[in-house]
Amino acid sequence: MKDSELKRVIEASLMAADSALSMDRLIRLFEQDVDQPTREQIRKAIASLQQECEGRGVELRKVASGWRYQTRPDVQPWVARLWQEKPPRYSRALLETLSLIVYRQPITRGEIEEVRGVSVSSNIIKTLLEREWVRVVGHKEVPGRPALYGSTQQFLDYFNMKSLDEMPSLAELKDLDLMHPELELPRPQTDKKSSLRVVTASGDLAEGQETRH
Amino acid sequence: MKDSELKRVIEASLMAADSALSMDRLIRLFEQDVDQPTREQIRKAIASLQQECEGRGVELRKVASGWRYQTRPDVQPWVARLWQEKPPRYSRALLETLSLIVYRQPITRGEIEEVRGVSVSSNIIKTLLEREWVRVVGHKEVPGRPALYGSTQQFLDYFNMKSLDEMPSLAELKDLDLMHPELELPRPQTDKKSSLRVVTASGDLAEGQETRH
Amino acid sequence: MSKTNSPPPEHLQAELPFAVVKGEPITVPPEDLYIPPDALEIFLDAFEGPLDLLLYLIKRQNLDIVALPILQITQQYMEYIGLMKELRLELAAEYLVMAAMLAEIKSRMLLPQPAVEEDEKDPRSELIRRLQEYERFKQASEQIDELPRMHRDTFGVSIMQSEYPIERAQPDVDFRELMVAFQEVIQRAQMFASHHIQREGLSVRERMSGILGMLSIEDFVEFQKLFDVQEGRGAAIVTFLALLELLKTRAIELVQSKPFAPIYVKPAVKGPEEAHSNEG
Repeated sequence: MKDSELKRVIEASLMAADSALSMDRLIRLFEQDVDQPTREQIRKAIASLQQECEGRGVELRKVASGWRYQTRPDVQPWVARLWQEKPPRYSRALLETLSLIVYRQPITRGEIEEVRGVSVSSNIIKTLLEREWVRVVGHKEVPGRPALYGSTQQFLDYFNMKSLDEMPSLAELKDLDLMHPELELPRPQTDKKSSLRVVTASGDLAEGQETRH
Repeated sequence: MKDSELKRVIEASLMAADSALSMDRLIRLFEQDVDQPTREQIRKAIASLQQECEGRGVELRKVASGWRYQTRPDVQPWVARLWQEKPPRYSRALLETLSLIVYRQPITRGEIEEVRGVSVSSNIIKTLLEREWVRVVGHKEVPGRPALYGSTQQFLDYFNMKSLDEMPSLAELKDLDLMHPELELPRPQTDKKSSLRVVTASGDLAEGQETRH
Repeated sequence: MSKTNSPPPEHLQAELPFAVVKGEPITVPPEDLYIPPDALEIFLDAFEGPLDLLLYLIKRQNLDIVALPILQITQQYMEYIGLMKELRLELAAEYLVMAAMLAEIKSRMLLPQPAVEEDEKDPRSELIRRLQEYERFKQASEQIDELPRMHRDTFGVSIMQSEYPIERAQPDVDFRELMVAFQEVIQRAQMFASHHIQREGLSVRERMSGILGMLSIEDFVEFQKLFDVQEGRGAAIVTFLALLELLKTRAIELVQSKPFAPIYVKPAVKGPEEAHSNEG
């Protein structure tokens, strides 16, 4: 197959597919052919197609499970009007649970609850499993053998990432030991004074902010 | 909105939509904008997008309900493979019928039914004829002149044989299980019957096999 | 844009609870601490738990977590959960645990500390650690919410296929499957002795099919044409046996116009019912 032909087939396939196509899946499109393209040829065709998207309303992106065409974010306001219903919004509880699973995987429900300080509703876990953003990756060998959750390729696909490396980095945890001097216990006697001081200080600050607003 | 912007929005919308978009639908995408494009402008943008499809694997076509992108017919053989579901499996009845036609050819449907003890559905014969693994090689000169079936070259080709001589003899078949216990294939319907038989004959063996699986 | 139900931003920071500000004593509880019972549902939805509430209280005062002013925070916290308790006790359980923890820290801090125990941990440190940890993931969840997301910020392209006859895939058959099927049908029938099959030879049957196939095209084939010298003696015998077998089953006829004239093979004379038995 000529390179130009290959490009046409790959463009059409990626555009017609409902999901991202992996290299294996693309290779398989040609397995019945006499002269099968190599992975290198396919990769080159994709690179060329990506270039051709420059300046257009769609782009050819690589995500975790493969390549896919998608609309560019800047045309979103118009394209979104094609659909009546608004995209689903996710509750903070769900997003916090998700972020713990993503950053701390593998993690049990109990461990999530420990960090969040509240119980995690079964509905949240169910929703995340149904959306296939998380999955049970094993069981922790402690009494009760609770399920360990991890993130999935679909999660990465949905949030437009190739791998977990692309996740925004987690805020640094301040080292408490280093700040120990600041932590020094206020003596019972000085406590009142110090809180008063704080009150005074923050009172000023607050007012300052108030006017700034 | 500049013409180049308009083109980008229309391209992205047509590509993301689940169906063809009419002019009215396209116009409505912009109804919240300050400077709404005219129908003429939209028509021009579409014409320009159509031109850009030249030589590519997709085309922008006008159909009854509006415009839509679609794959070009000449790349369709590859694109269609994306949806090629795993072919269904043939029934045990079909395989038995095929094996009788191969080993006892030329054979009539009545003779197959006699051996199998059940009637052979017309569908099975039809499927085998369509697959071109068997063909009608003549008619038996008995009342009704039933068709005589035989195997074809395509059958030999499929199983990589030069001639039917390469088919194992029944004696070899008898040893099949003994020689290659690992070859044992799932036997959907008949399994129950045969395993029942085995259980009666030698319960121990059957149980041993059960646990091995 | 995507934050849902976030607590109100820190725009009400002027009021301070029960304290002396610049010499002026404040005796009225700040208004934003009072939550009308009707609003409690919203309140409960707004906070993701005791840690979230604490973080809010700290932020509202523009205080550093690390310098957690335990007395103030405890006081404010208690007022919140006091309200909560009245209406939705089961939901407030986690908040109550936190209240107990705050009370414990407070009481420990009020106790006189022997100066020697320098190493003793600040009773607040565990709480601070938890608050910081929670805050990290709270931030992370906000970041996740900001990530460009399918169906919201970007849409997958999925165009139609052109009309084109789709070739249906044919089932694959494993040769062994076929063998097993045959073996079983034979076993079931119990009427085929193994030697019978062996002696008959498949090649004879194959040739029978072949001859019939030829006759279905040509209808009239010269006897000699059925034998190919190149195939050797074995094949000739097979062909001959096949012909005899076909004659026996009256599938074919041999015709010869006179002695030593060429022999022709033709399909057996079609019966009168031919017209409606055309099965293939």
